[in-house]
Amino acid sequence: PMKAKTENGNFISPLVRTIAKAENISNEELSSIAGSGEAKRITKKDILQYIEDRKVATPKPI
Amino acid sequence: MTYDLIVVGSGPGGYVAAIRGAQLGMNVAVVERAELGGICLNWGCIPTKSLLKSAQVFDYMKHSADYGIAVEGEIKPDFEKIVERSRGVANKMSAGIQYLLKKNKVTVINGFGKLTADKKLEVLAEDGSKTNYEAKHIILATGARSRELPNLPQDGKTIIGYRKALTLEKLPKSMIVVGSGAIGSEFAYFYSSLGTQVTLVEFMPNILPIEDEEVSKQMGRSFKKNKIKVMVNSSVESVEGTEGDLKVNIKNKKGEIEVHECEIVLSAVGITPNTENIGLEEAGVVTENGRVVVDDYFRTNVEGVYAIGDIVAGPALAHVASAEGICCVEKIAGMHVEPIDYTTIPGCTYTTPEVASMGLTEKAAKDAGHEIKVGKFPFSASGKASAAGANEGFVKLIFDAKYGELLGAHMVGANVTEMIAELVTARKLETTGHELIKAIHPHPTMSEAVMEAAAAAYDEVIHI
Amino acid sequence: MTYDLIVVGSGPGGYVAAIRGAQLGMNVAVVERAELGGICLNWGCIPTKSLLKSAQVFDYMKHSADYGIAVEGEIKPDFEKIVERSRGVANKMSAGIQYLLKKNKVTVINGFGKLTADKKLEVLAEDGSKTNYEAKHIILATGARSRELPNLPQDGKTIIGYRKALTLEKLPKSMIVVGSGAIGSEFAYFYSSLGTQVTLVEFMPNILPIEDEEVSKQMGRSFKKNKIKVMVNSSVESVEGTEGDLKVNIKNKKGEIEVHECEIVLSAVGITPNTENIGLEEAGVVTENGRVVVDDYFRTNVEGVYAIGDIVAGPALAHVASAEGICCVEKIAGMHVEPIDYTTIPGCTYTTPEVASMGLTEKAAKDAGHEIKVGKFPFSASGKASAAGANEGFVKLIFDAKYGELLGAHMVGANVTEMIAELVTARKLETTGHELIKAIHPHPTMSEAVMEAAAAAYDEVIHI
Ligand SMILES: Cc1cc2nc3c(=O)[nH]c(=O)nc-3n(C[C@H](O)[C@H](O)[C@H](O)COP(=O)(O)OP(=O)(O)OC[C@H]3O[C@@H](n4cnc5c(N)ncnc54)[C@H](O)[C@@H]3O)c2cc1C
Ligand SMILES: Cc1cc2nc3c(=O)[nH]c(=O)nc-3n(C[C@H](O)[C@H](O)[C@H](O)COP(=O)(O)OP(=O)(O)OC[C@H]3O[C@@H](n4cnc5c(N)ncnc54)[C@H](O)[C@@H]3O)c2cc1C
Repeated sequence: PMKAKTENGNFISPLVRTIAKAENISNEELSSIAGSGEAKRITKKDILQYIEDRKVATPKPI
Repeated sequence: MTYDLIVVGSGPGGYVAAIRGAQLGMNVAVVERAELGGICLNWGCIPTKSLLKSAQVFDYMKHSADYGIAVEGEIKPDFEKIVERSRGVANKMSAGIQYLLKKNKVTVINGFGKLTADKKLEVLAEDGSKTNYEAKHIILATGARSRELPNLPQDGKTIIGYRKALTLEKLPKSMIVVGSGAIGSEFAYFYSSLGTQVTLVEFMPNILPIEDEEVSKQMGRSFKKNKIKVMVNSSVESVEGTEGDLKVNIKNKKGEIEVHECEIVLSAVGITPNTENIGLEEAGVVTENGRVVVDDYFRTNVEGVYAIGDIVAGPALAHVASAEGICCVEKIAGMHVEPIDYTTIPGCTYTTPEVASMGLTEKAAKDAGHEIKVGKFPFSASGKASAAGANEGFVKLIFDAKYGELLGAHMVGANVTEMIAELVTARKLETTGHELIKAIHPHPTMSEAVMEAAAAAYDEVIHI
Repeated sequence: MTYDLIVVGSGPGGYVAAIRGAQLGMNVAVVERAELGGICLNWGCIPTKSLLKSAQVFDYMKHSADYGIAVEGEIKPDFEKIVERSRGVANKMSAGIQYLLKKNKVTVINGFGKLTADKKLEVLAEDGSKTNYEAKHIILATGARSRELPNLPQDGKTIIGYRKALTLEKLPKSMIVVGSGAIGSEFAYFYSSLGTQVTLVEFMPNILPIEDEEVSKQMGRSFKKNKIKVMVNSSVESVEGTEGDLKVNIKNKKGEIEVHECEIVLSAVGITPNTENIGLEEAGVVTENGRVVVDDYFRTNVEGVYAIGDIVAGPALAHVASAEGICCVEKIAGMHVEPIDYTTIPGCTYTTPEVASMGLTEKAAKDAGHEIKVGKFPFSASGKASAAGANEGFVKLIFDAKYGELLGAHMVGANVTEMIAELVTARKLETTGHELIKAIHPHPTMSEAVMEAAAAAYDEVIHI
């Protein structure tokens, strides 16, 4: 199960945790997200942005 | 004189910004033309809640036999004393602000503040003298006043606004309240509870029209039980007659004109921001729809000039004004500041039963395209509510079906204005439904209904 | 008969476990020897809160002049009616449990349940007949009863326990309450409020001894103001005399014996788990200090046998029993279950003012080696408290200095039993001080004191 902290020690809210699980984002990936919240907390906004960026970075093969 | 920060207006926006500024090491002045503490402390939140407390105590007394307490003889609300108490509480709070400002070494400048073309602040004192002040940063926090409709001109005798409604000399026999927002509803409940025959007229299809429809409907029923006559889809067209003997023409929901008689009309149709004569034009500050335009950190288009509270867009609430003041000042001080998330702002109506809410209504959530899960728990199923004899109302929670995000909370009942804080903090901490279900709420409390409502959304509710 | 799950005892542990089991598809029976709903609904949480509500209403009436309400003539609490109301509420709630169990298709078996050596359940009915039942899983939830000390034998007339204190025939003129935990304190307040001369005797140096010391001290002051005589560091040595005319020998804090006269003594010195004659020995279930030993998921050493609520270690509270029941059953059903975090459990005392707390006291936090930040906000500085005339008390929050973790919350005041839920949920969501400060609490409410207390811990408090 996912922990309440990323590997580099940043807090992940329950909502971010749920989104990560639903969208198959690993703990490793989470650690790479720059949190915009207090004390670099990863917020819903940050993870949704990450998912958006990921889509752009890996376009579906035609 | 030169300051780091001058705040114009000492309401919950202004005085809080000033104190926070002083805490952060700024040299701060506040300009105020009237009482310290603004509308909130003197003519708004605090004196109304004081009146409402008297009404609540009176309600308990009316029903004391239900609790096994007998009264021999009559129970009489003394309207003059109730108003006097309310004024006393307001004055005490205002004096408290004076103390806090002094303690934080904030200079208080009495007078009417106005921006000048060169971004100074000109203060017109009561004696007619004018003084110019300079500051690196000027925050405008001049608040708002009761909105006047052309057909409801407030003369303080036949048609009155909020202020007069707080200080009537005697209890009117009958009153028509126009507008059923939080303020109109609170006055309607207060006067009705003391014995005034109240008619509440609302233009929209439901009272408390910004609330979730189920909340509005419940309050409509509660008000009717409380002998308030509620007219929705209706509007007051005109008022005729003389003081104490008015004929009010109301267009009812069928579009017909009904003539209602009453002693006094309270116009509670919203507010008008105080943006006149404060030098916005001179300094070139941009407004839109009568409100000062600001960015996420309350900066206007003019560098060094900021605006917060009731004169900017957003809900006109004291806690919003204070939060905006703190956000604005912390940003000025160079701190890392997150913008205010307006989807977590709670709104309360301190009637009996109380109303409290945060975030999206069911309709708004659907309109915004969310697929939602809704959980509702009625206080009729709550042990504490039964023990307290307060079974009216419910907690309704709205979650996004996809990830379980808490989108909205809507409550009616005793103490819900204290209970909403849990949901505000929970949303701030990005809860999902799961954590609310698993947070062990104390038994027996009204707050258990929050846990149960969340459980209801996920088909895990125990007590219904 | 064979079930998936049999629950012995229908208190808040048992009936909740049964309903959750049924929701998860199990075929469930509950065995109960007395009233459905257990102590909590019939002889604990609910009837006490009902009595206390009457006392609160009476308190309002005593002070109604402060709120501008005049009463001509006498205000008389009708003790019989107050007790009758309390019984009515309890009976209604108990009937509600019957409805819920039926709705969830849970079988109710009346009688005394006992484990057998071969892990069946033998039920002894009132008519003396015995029936054996089988189940894959048996949860013991037999609860507890008032603890009897050798020198305070309860005869229901001179020395009484909780049950009798809920159903006295008439209001005693004087009462000595032994033990000042939540239950003793609630009864002391209730009887004192109605006019009984109450002496509260506590063995420890402070009343409400498990609370934070500042809470205990505040409650000591409040009780004295409320005319309760409080004796700490004292113990009742013996009781002499006859019904209605007792001489009670109390060893006071100097070690001297004082003789106090009173009509009745209430012994409120804790509880004794109901672990006798339920077949623990026969089935080989291990106990320790009179409580059944269980693991994180409430499994005893015997496979298929579980125990929850007042018969296991941990705080003897209804919401704990319910949470344990749900946790136990969800684990049985194979769900992913997090063990209960006992550091988030709230505890409440429903006196006036109320007390609510969660987590570590200041002393416990220090003793555990935490470096802490403490923030306190008094209700004397709260606008809502002033408007409500409820300025007594405070909110005190304890944070770990290192990462800002919320370690404890301690409150005294009106409505704090509703306010503690915010802190429970916040801790569950792993808040730090920062989020509590930035969560926009509605104005004017008592709950703003939570935000302010957090701000006080970080030197950002506005209103003191
Ligand atoms: C009857 C009533 C009940 C209410 N109840 C609640 C409630 O329960 N909860 C809630 O959140 N909100 C409530 N509100 C709304 C709340 O009062 C306002 O949202 C809040 O006061 C806005 O704060 P502010 O600082 O923007 O302005 P204000 O409180 O309006 O303060 C503005 C101050 O600026 C001063 N001022 C204006 N112009 C100048 C000038 N040019 N120079 C110097 N001084 C100036 C004014 O005299 C005033 O003191 C209520 C309002 C009313 C009318
Ligand atoms: C006066 C008083 C006030 C209280 N106030 C509060 C409060 O405000 N908040 C709070 O959280 N807690 C309060 N408590 C504590 C709370 O009541 C208990 O913690 C709670 O009831 C424990 O629940 P339980 O399910 O473990 O057991 P119980 O509620 O004790 O239920 C056990 C049930 O099992 C039945 N039983 C026992 N043995 C057998 C058997 N062998 N066969 C069949 N049936 C059996 C009993 O008849 C009983 O119905 C109060 C307690 C008292 C006495």
